[in-house]
Amino acid sequence: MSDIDGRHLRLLEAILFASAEAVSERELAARLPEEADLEELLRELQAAYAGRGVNLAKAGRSWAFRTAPDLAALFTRETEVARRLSRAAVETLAVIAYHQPVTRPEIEEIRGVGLSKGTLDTLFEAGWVRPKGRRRTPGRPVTWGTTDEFLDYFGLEGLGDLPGMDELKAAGLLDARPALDAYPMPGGPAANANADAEDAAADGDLDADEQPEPLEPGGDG
Amino acid sequence: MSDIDGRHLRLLEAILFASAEAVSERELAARLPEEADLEELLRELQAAYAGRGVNLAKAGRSWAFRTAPDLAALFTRETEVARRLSRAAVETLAVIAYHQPVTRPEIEEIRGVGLSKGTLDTLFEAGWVRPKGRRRTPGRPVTWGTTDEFLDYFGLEGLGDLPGMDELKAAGLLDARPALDAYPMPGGPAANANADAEDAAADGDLDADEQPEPLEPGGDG
Amino acid sequence: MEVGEEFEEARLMGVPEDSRFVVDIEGYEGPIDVLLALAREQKVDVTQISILQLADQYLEFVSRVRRANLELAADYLVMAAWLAYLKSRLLLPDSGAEDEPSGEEMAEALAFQLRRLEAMREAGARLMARPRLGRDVLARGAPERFTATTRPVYEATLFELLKAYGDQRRRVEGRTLHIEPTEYLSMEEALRSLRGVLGGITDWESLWRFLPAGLGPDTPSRSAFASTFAASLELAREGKLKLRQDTAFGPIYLRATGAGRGAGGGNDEGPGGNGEP
Repeated sequence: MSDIDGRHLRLLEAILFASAEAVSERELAARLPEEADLEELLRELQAAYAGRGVNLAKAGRSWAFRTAPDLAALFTRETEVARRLSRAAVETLAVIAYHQPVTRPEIEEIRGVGLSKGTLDTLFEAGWVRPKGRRRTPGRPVTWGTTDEFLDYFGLEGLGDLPGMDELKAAGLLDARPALDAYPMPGGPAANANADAEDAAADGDLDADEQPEPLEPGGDG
Repeated sequence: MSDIDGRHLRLLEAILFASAEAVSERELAARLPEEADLEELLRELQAAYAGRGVNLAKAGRSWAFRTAPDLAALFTRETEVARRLSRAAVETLAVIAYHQPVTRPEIEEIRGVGLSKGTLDTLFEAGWVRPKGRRRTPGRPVTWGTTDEFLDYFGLEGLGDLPGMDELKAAGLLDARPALDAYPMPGGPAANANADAEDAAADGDLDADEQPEPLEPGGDG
Repeated sequence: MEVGEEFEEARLMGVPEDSRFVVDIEGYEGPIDVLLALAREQKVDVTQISILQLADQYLEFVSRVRRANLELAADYLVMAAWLAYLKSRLLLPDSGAEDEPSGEEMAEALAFQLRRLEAMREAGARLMARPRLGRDVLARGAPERFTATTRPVYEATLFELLKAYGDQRRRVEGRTLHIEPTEYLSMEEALRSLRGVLGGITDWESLWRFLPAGLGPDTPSRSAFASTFAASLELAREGKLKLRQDTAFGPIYLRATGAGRGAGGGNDEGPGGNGEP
């Protein structure tokens, strides 16, 4: 505590307080003097606000001041209409959150039905999901994952805090195990969806390190 | 201090934090439980925030949290006006991202409208595009491409992460018209850009000083 | 985006508790959804369901829908066929075929699929039950920006970027649209292609090996399957080849009858458009 520069702490507090949206650590670092120890400052600030009416909340690699969740009941008057999501959208969001990074065919395979047009669009526009990278499988399909905004919206510190994550993992329900259509089903909504899934999911993370060819973009080396 | 109800203080703090405008004492009183001692609570809260990065400021008979005045100077990067990109600019940026390296006339051809003067300037000023080289065609026109800042800002690991046309369509970002991207553009650089895109971008490195063979393979022989 | 709400209401009607089953397939998102609903009827705990019983329930569901003369999407029928097949695999002793999964494996795959989907539904519900920003948890109401100097910072989101590109491509394409013929494999083409190779088929070979080569990448494979299958039926009718299928939904084999080759080339007596030059 003694090694914390009070001016840095005040500045950090002001920056975070001034913003309605969660601010990424990258951006915070850029706004603080170089010598500031961001990690330590954030920890300190979070502790200072613990138990108050306003808390410093972490969402992935972003931070924001938010009213304390337990005060929710007292705020009914301020409440804006929460976004209503269709059942398909909620389910799709859950699949992306728990299975990310996940490709569109994989989402369809898990849900057992094709993804109707606006569903991903809606989630993307809401800022909750985004393309994360590409699978190193034939066709190099785009994978989808959730954003810090998603975490912020649902008050999650990280993906590990997703409700039931541990049990689901333990029960093997998040495995990229092929289900139905690995077996000879003539056709079916997602008959070919699974073709890539197996090794695809094996490599797990988005292939951040290698991303050559844009499919369309005519980058012409 | 001992006669202050912590719950009242938390609620007051949260209300002031979440309000879009300064809140009058009358309204605050209405929103707090009847037994709350507003005057005392405000005094307490103001004291708690004195000297911090954020202060509780009184204006007339209304109250609001405000960033500490002395920090204004430290917000150097905040002293910027956020501005939304114009539609033309967003579109131009997208065309550059997908078709780079691309010349100005090519951008105009792809978009089907002339590029107004300030548009490229704006994108350049924002640090998202930059000249990449010159075409070896008559007039040696400058080609444009995106910068690392562009990738950084949009959270892309690389150009390869930009979803392809088919994926845009799948996400509902393109019309349902079948095989939209299969329709060749009539002549013009864009057509080639598209056709070549796949292997074209394979080597991904757009930074060579002199961008050699651009969109039209053998464009002018 | 709100479509799902309507679905939900209809759905409740589709899973009644009494025997007067209100058949309303509109309420379901697809066969898997029906299966999950049936499984829930059977047991609260989806891990405990009997797949055999579930198959029966599904087949019963499908027959009720058809009795009510409601149209069923192909997916539902495909699932019915698959479940009938699964049922036979579960009831009959294992055929011992190496490369095919056993009935138990198939049943387990289905059970897994149902459990996983159920888990995702629950997860979605739990997610939506969390305190949410803007409803239960509030952000700073008066974000502050400092406007002392006016260096503009441009803002755009990835969504806007991609949307803009999609929009403008559509606009431009729309103006210079060239409609290209839909790529599909016509019956005539399939006949021609099958006649061409007919002479060479001296032993039983899987029909699917004779899908014409060189189809464009966009040719729907179903179209190719359907046309080739129909063409094989036509040629069988003409006595030029024999077809064989050992099990329901099993692979289809074909073989040329003795005289196959001679008729191959110019014989255009087939019905339909074969007369087209």
